[in-house]
Amino acid sequence: MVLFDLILGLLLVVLVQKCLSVTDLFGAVISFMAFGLLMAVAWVRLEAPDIALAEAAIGSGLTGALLFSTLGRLPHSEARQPIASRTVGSGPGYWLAAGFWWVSIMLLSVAFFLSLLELQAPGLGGYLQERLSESGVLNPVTAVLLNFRSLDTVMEIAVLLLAVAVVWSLGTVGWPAKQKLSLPLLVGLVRLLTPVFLLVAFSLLWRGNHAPGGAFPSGAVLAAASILLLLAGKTIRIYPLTMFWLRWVLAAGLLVFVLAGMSLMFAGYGFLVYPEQWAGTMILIIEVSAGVSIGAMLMALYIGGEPDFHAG
Amino acid sequence: MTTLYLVLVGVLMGNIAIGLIRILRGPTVADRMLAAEFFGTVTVAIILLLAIAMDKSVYYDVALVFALLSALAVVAFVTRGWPDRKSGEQEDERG
Amino acid sequence: MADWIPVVIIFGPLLAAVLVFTQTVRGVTATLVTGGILLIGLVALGGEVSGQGPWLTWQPGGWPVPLGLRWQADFFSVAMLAMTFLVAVSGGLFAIGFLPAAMPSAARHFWTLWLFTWAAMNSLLLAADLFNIYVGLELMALAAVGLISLTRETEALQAAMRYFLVTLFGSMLYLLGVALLYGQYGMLDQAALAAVIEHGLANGVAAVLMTLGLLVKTALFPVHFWLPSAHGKAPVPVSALLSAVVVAVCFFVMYRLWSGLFFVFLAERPAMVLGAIGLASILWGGMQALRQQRLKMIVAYSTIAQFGYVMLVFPVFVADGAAFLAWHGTAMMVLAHGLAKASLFFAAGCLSIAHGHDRIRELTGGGGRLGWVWLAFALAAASIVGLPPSGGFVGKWWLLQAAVLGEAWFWVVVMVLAALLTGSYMYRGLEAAWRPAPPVEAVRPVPAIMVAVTLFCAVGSVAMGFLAVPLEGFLGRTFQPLPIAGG
Amino acid sequence: MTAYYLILAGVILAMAFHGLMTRANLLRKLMALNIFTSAVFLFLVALARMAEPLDPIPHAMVLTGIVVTVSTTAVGLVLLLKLYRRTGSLTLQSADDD
Amino acid sequence: MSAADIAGAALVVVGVLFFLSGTLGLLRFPDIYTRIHALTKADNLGLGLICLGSAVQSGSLLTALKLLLVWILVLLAAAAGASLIAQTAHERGIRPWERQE
Repeated sequence: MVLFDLILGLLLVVLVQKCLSVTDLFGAVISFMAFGLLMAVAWVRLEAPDIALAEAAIGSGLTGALLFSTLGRLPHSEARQPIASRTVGSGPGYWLAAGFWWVSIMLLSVAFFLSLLELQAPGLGGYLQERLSESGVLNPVTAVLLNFRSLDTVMEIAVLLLAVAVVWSLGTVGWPAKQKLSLPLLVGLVRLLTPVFLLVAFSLLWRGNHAPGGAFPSGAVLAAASILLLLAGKTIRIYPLTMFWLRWVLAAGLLVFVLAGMSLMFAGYGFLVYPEQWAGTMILIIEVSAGVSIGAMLMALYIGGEPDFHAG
Repeated sequence: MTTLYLVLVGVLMGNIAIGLIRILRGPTVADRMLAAEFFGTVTVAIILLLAIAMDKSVYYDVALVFALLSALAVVAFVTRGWPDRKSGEQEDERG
Repeated sequence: MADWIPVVIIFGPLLAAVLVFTQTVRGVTATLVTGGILLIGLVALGGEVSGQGPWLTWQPGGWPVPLGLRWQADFFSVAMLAMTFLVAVSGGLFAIGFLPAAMPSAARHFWTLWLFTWAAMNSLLLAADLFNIYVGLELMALAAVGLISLTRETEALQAAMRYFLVTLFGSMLYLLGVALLYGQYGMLDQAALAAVIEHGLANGVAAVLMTLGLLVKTALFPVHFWLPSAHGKAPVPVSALLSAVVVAVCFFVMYRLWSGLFFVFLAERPAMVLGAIGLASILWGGMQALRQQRLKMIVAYSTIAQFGYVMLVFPVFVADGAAFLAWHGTAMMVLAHGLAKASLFFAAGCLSIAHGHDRIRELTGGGGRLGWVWLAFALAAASIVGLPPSGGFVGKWWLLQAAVLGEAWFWVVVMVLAALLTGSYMYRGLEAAWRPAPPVEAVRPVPAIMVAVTLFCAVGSVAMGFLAVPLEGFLGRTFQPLPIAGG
Repeated sequence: MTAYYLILAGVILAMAFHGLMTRANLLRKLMALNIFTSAVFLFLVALARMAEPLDPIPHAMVLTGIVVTVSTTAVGLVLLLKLYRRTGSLTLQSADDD
Repeated sequence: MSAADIAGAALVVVGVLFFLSGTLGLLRFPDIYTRIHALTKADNLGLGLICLGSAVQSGSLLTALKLLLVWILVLLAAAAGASLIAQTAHERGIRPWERQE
């Protein structure tokens, strides 16, 4: 097992070094995606199946597609570009500041590595095992995400919705995007794969309560399915009415979560305090709505702008 | 038994290291993409072997999601990621 | 305790933002309605805090601390929530007049991002869990990036990109520190950790990393370069919110850490380092402000200088003088600075609408409505510099008293020097007011609501000086050890 | 033995920090920031594995972090494209406060 | 070490060997079209045998079917990807390698 760790660690370090220093931008992006893949292997090695699922769906799938659509719009991404930035300043002031910075960072990193020896890592695993039965779900990570620390998940879905709002504020995108080259094979492939995508997405969503899965990997797989449909040119035409529904689907996950929490508060249990007998079903409802709206939000992030249906 | 699988995983990781050379040397962008697709498949294989070595059947689902997503990366590259100089770059969005 | 108060304060603006995003409610009405609801929540919170002792805690999700999360509020957080409320509502009112004049195209997206920022700030002011603070910092940072890049001009986009990279790096440093602490004690709650933490290398490195991350976000000396361009180039109500409150909330989080979790480490050496950072920020911010040609850039650099001044509280507190006085001075100064800074940016906005630019050399004197704008600018500048009747003076005076009592003479000299420096660059902005009034047709009319809001914030900042005695009583028990959470 | 992963995370942190500071290209800076984030998450999950029994709290934290990171990266990429459309370059000119 | 284990292990070892051939092909072949051939070998047979080996080894039918699905999906992705890349490469004017006499 030690040999495996060493090789994995070496490969990760080499990929990071390649990603940051290979002259060609495209090679850097590919090294970054390979780094994502190997990180998923590291999550599997460290027995974190939920994170491996999320990394697989979001890390290598979605981030890769995002990077490619960005690179596609930068024509000279293959050209050799200067790597290091030219030194900004000159004269004693700059070197004094640079020297001060260099020394302080070295000290901090040495202290950081020394402090690693002290960490006892007590962890809350045992404490959580006792209370898991009261949480209404069997999978400990889902229990933490949706019951014990549910406030973090609410704010995280808010971050995702805010990211969509910021991307939409930055500009509009012609919809549906004109397809540059016709690929009949791609349409066939997509027709075959889409049912499997939907099957896997909803199976991940359903078993989130008792096994690794849940709202985030299933949302990411849904987003991947819709991106494939978009790339194959199979996109629906958007009218003002669909735009209205699109905004509500995007906001559904956050709204359901917050309104459920508030209704519990008004019912007297307290904000986001699930009563014992309904905990399972409420968590399932929240997870399904969150999964679907996360899929829609990640798709909106991939499109990279507010769909402008006048252009269609 | 698990040591055999771990040795095999080590060999597969060696494949990734060799594949890395193609990323650096690959003259065209498509070669680099081939190497990336190769990494995807090798990762699925590594996760399968780890699933056997650590005998946890949950990792088969991770491999399944990886297999699904490897198609997305290639398609995204071919349709959007390949910078195309001849036909120029249409302005498909109004900033 | 009333469980609904923090829920209303945090999820009020969040739900309003979602409603504005789904276009069911117009932005302006959503902001005003949220303001009304939050006013009720704040009054109730103030009553509860003054009624039931310094610390209030709530547990969303109902689980005891090491497993669940906790909200906490004391006097300082109530005062900060009130200041955030004032700046957010006045910024909203200002935007009603400013948006159609300056950037009609982006008005559609402004309100969603504005309400998201407000929700993020409120959640940070009430959060007691270290990881919850991380998610709150990310929410606030992303909303601020959206607000800065709203005008889509090249300068604004570059400022937004620079801010994006720097502030996310700061959040990551903060998260690394939190990971170290979790690795050491397996807990994420401030109070629970404060009871257990003791000297050690891992805790020291965690303290340095978390403080460095927050320093990056408060834009103090070593890592300040992003702020002038971000605050200077952003639309006016945005730079008012960013300078007055977003930076203050980051300082508030650092204040929470150093007065609770890392209070054990607040010995001689770390306090001196923090004081040195403050001193360097004062000097650098002041020098740069003297060189600026544009009014908004002067006001942006003064933010760096003022928060450098506020950092002086750590060495003064360690100098075993009147410790409580130092904390009250800091709290008062941050509050007064918030309102005054908002008013300065609003005034700069009115002037840039009137003249079409804000280069000091070509600004004209106060005539007609511009007279009121310059009056507000003068009042706010007085509060920033710390002239006697204003809130800023009371904060700085208390800090100076604490320094004198603690015989920290070096820091007394520094404070006096800082006051002089602030006075000089504020006057540079002000001297344009004495120029002759402009011919009527040369100046575009400034909407009345903008002038009213500018004046309101300036008067508010000065009025805090007159309310010093009751506020001192209200803040009196600010500095209490954190509540030992149950469970 | 998982303590080895803490050291690995530290090495990747150092490399990502160096890359973030020295690379001028904005896309590389974004990737360096993502690698820095992945290293912090590796640090957290290694801690989770070192604890006896396996501690799922860092797993939930990292899951939240991954979603936050993908949303910030998406915003960063759109901002980068807008900047490229306006200035034609992928680097930030030095702060030109006039 | 039951028979299934040994059979599974043998299949997996052969699978890994095919991966090796795929890597060498990816490295040694002169142009993109030939490299695609090498790559699909690694995908179809390499992964196929590993899936088969682990299916035999795991013993439960559900896992075997899931592994079959994994294999089919990777096959689909590799085949479609290979022809897509080849087609677009051809359109982009990448000429196949000829042996210079």
